[in-house]
Amino acid sequence: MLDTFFFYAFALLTVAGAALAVTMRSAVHCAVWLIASLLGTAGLFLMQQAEFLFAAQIVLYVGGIMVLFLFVIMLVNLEAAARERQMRKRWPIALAGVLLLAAGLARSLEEGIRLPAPRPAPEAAAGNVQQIATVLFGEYLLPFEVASVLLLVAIVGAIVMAQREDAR
Amino acid sequence: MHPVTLYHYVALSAILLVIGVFGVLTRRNLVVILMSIEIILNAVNINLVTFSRHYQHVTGQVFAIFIIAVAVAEAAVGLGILIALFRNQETVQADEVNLLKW
Amino acid sequence: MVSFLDQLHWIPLFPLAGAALLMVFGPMLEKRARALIGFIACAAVLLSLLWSAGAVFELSQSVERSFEVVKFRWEPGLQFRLAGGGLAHLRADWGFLLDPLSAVMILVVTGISFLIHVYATGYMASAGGYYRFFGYLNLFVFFMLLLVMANNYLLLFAGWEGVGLASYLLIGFFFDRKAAGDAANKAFLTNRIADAALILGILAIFFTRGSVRFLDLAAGPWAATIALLLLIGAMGKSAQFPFHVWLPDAMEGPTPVSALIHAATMVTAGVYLIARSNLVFTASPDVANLVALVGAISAIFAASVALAQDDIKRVLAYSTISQLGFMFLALGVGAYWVAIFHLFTHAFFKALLFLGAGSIIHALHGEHDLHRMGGLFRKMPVTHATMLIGALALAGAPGMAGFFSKDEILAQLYGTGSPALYLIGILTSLMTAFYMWRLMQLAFYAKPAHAREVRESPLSMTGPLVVLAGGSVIVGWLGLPEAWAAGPLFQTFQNWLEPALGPHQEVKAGWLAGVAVLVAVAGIWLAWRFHDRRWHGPLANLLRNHWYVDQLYHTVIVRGVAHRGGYYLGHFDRLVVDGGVNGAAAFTRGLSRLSMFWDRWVIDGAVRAVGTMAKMGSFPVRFAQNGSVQSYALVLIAGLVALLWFSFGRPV
Amino acid sequence: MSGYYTSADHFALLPALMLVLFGSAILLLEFLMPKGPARTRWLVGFTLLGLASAAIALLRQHQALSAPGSRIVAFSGSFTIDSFSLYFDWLFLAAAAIVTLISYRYLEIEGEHRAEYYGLILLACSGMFFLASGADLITMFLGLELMALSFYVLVGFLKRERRSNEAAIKYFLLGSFSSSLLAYGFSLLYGLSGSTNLEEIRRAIFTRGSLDAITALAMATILAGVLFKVSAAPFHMWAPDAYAGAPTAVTAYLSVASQAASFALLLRLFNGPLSPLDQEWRPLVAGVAVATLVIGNFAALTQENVKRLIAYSSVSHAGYLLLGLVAGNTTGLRGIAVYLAIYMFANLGVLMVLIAIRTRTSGMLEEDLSDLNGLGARHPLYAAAMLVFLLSLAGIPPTGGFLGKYYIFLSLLETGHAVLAVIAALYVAVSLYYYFRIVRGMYMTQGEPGPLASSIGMNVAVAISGVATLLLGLFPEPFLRFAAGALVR
Repeated sequence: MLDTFFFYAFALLTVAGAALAVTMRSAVHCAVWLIASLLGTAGLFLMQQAEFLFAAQIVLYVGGIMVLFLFVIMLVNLEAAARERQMRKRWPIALAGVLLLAAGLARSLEEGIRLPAPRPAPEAAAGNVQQIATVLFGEYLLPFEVASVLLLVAIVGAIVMAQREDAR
Repeated sequence: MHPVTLYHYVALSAILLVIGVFGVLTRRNLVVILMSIEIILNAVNINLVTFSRHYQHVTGQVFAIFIIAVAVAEAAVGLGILIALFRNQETVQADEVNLLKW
Repeated sequence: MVSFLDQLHWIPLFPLAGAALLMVFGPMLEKRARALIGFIACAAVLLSLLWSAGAVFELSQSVERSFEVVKFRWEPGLQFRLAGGGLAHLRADWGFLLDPLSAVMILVVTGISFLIHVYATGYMASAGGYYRFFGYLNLFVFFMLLLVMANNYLLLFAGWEGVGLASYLLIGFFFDRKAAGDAANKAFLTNRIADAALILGILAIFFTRGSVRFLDLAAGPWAATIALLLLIGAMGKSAQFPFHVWLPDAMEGPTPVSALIHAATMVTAGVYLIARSNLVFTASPDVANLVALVGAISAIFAASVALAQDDIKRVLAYSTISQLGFMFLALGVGAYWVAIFHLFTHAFFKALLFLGAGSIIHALHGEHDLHRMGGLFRKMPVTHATMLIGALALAGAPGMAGFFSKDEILAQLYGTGSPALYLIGILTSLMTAFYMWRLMQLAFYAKPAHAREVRESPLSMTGPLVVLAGGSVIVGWLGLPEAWAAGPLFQTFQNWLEPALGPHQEVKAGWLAGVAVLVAVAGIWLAWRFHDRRWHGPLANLLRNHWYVDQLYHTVIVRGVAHRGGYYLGHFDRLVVDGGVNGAAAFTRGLSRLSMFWDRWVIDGAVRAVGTMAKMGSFPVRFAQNGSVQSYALVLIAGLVALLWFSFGRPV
Repeated sequence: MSGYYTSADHFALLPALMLVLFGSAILLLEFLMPKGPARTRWLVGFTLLGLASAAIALLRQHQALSAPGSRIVAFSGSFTIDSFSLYFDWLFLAAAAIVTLISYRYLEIEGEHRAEYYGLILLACSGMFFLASGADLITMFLGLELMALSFYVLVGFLKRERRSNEAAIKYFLLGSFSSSLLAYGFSLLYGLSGSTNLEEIRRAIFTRGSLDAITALAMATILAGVLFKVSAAPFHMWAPDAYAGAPTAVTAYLSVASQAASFALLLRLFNGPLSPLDQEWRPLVAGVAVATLVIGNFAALTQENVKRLIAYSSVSHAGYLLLGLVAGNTTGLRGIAVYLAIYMFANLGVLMVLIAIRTRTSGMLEEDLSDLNGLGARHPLYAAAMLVFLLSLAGIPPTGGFLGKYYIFLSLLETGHAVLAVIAALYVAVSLYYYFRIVRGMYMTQGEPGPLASSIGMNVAVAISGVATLLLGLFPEPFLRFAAGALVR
């Protein structure tokens, strides 16, 4: 019962935060509501016993990405942009497209989701973090390394793009 | 109240996906469009964690970690491009960027 | 001793080497040793001609009348499942085939090419880009030889597209004239549509028979489909109705090019293709009838248009379409060897006529309008004499090459029992004789309509004319009906081709030749009588003005009429006196104008309309690309939604 | 549990590792080298060295896999080296090498000669390696992102150019949007099977049997994401803008290497996990392919900007390649492999000639058709090479382009898609029109003489591409044998 309550509470926070994040006028407000939405998601992760992801969500997403966003918002001085029109002129057409997509998603989900039964779980001897570590550095060692290269590219890319011309 | 099932989570994820797509399609502000893409990735993560719970292993969670890494990388590069654009054009409105067409 | 037959692949390699040499060293030679350029080009083709002659001679001495040389495997021989369910290895080689059919073709190609190369050294002497011209010309000869010597359809297709490319480059050679570039594009694109059918036909051959080798071809399944697709491909290259629109425009190219590519060799590739694939055509009578129909329409239609042309090269261009129509007629009624025979004789006299026309144009410094020539027969005796032979050959004067081949076609048409086709053939012959003699009259015998100093062309140009004129007289004697003159020499042609194209059937009706002669004489007489008449009257003027809205011709006509107005007024009485006969002539002219109207506005217009519509179709697609990134995202989502709903929609 | 880095893993990873190492090292190297013109030459040399060492490692893998059907499975099954991945890896390396050769003078002219450019070229190439060898959703997704992120930056590399900025932001937004949709599809695939391994997913979907609605959703989102990457209509709209705004050398890289890598992804997914659903996706892909042919060809007809024209022509080529997937049999897959390689050389060739005629004075990034006027007289050899490339793109024998189309058509006939074959053949005729607008400009129009930005690297690249395009058409047998093994196990 408590679970149900928390689910709906976090779900509400997630959805409402996301909805406000795409509709608020000021980009700063959008960012703040997105943070709220991400926090809600973090709560949902916690409810599903994904403690590591819960932490990662808060530290990486909320702490890292959103701060980056806020920095950029300040840098490009969006408050001037906030006084302009926020929606595209032809947004109703876009809305129609989105509704069709939503209808498609609803159609997909209305049949219910039939999943194969989980295999008998191995002894959950270790905690969530330890399990993740085992899988991450075992089965997914290669993706882990690729991710590091990916972040290298991101750093290089961000520097190349954001660097001022007179710096060199 | 119904008990919360996997279905609820997937439906929640689908709602977030729709919200994200809506944001991408309608907002003029490029930064907000970027945020909308983050919302879609968040929807993906909810899916992954939910299925991971169902199968009682952590593969999905590991996948979600990688999705977060990708989101970080995309945000960094995207914002970098945005700043370069802003320096040249003094705008972050999507529909004012239309030199290339036809 | 070198066996020419074993080293068959050298025949196309000589011109290729020539083209490569000219392309690489040409810019250097152009400044220092212009003569060397012409020499390299001619030598390359001459070597190829000698090699061909040697190979054909060896072939004639051997018992086996078909000889294949395979140099490289082109395709690796992958497994492939056929229509019938069997497995086959996809295979095509760089292989060359010499059999009686390709022997005739290579002799025509190398022989005529050599003469035209020699002629071009004189004709193009003062043109810029000399090395490019000969480089392209050698390249063309290479591709044409590839086309006729290939041992499989795929390699034939490579040559087929290659000649198209070379023709494109040569038509557009004088690119400072915008019309030249347009004509080049038009020729290539029109052909390309037909080529799409050809490649599908080749794929279908492979798909049903498991091989694209000519020697493996059998009637088999899908014969009608294959025959139809090949026919469409052939119609494009051989400029048959309604794909003919490119050929008259292709006359923008230099005249030697018109003679070589657009009269003697490339345009006959379609005839060659059908003759080569005769088994599938024989197996599908409906398509064979269609071939005859296409030929009949092209023959009579193009001949009627030629009646009223004022540009000397256009008369010859339409005449070419008409004669190719004759060849298709012969193919359609199953007389394959006759079609090849006519191809052979036609190559001589049509090349001759074009080169003669080129000689006149050269002498008159680029004048194409027949009404501005005249009186040349004294000033250009060699050109006149040879053109006269060519014209008589084309008109079908007895004893000339064209007479025998055309008469044979008419006989075959009669023999297969289709009086309509025979009648069309006769009518076309009449028109042919008329427009040819009209050309001769206007160019040589009419009063000079120019005040230029005219000189006979140099030996490099007249030499080939003489050789071709000789050919136009004698080559017809190689394919006589047995009823006229039996003897190994007189039936050389049909006997030679028998192993490749099957036994020939002779139509025994001696009076047919009489009719043909009568028709030819009638045509020439009519032309002699009425060549310079213009039909006057309100209706004619109205029609004329209406039909000549076309800008290109408008200026020519207006100037022409103003120039000759007084001359015609002086002859008014004669016009009245001859009113009755004149009416008939006027009717013919009207018909011709109508054909031309149809051609220029309806057929050509349709081609243009298709092009314009395609371009119009381009704009909506491009304007959807409106530059807004979110519109793109919206289209993307629309695509996703469509994919999603389509996948729901399928029965689960 | 083999969770550690074994020697087999090392052997499998080595080519990609080389690219990563050299790609990172070149970023550091920049600070160690003296400034001046010598530096730029060192950068090019170092990049080529990196590619060469990757090639050597790849060659060793090639030898190890000489037996037909053999493969190396590494990293707990998330990375596979087989003939498929080897084939694509060679393509990527060749493309990267040629792009490096043609970039030198271009970047000089633009004044953006920096080590990051070459680093990103190498890192993007390593991403393609992971993409082609990935046997696991996560590896493939990360490889895809690695490649895509590098390209976002490369497209915007001329950051003082508005067009380059714009191309980058558009490509980035649409690319990450479609990636997120793809990720959504991947999450569903994982949900439906409980695994990220392609083979296990295939089994799970196979046992599900019929297509239920949630599987349809997964299939549709993945289709949309992947079709975006291969620029198939209606997901193609990023391509013309990104191609037109990007530095031309990057356009070349994007149009061939990224396209090939995306096809590797497409084939891995649709012949792997989604193969049990082929009855469902085949008509969808067929529809998309026809739409792609129509839109690509029609939009190209009236283009005046050569890079946009090439972009639309690339879209239409994607249509042919998709038709090979629709046929889906051995011939079709071989056709795709052959087509991709031949298309690569021809398209690179066209764009490199465009770079060669670029001068410092021409200023804007715009490459008009009229810029090519009179090239036949200005530089006959470049013009002849361009002619060969265009003939190949138009599919005219005996250039290589003909063979690619020939295989695709044959595969369509073989699988009973005669109507599609006819449509495809007709569009070949249409495409000729716009390719020959370029030819006409070169050979039948008077142009202004001007200096050409040729360099040794450029001449080498033109020679390689030209000879490859011709040889692939004239004597394709060795190559076809090599390609034949690539896509069929």
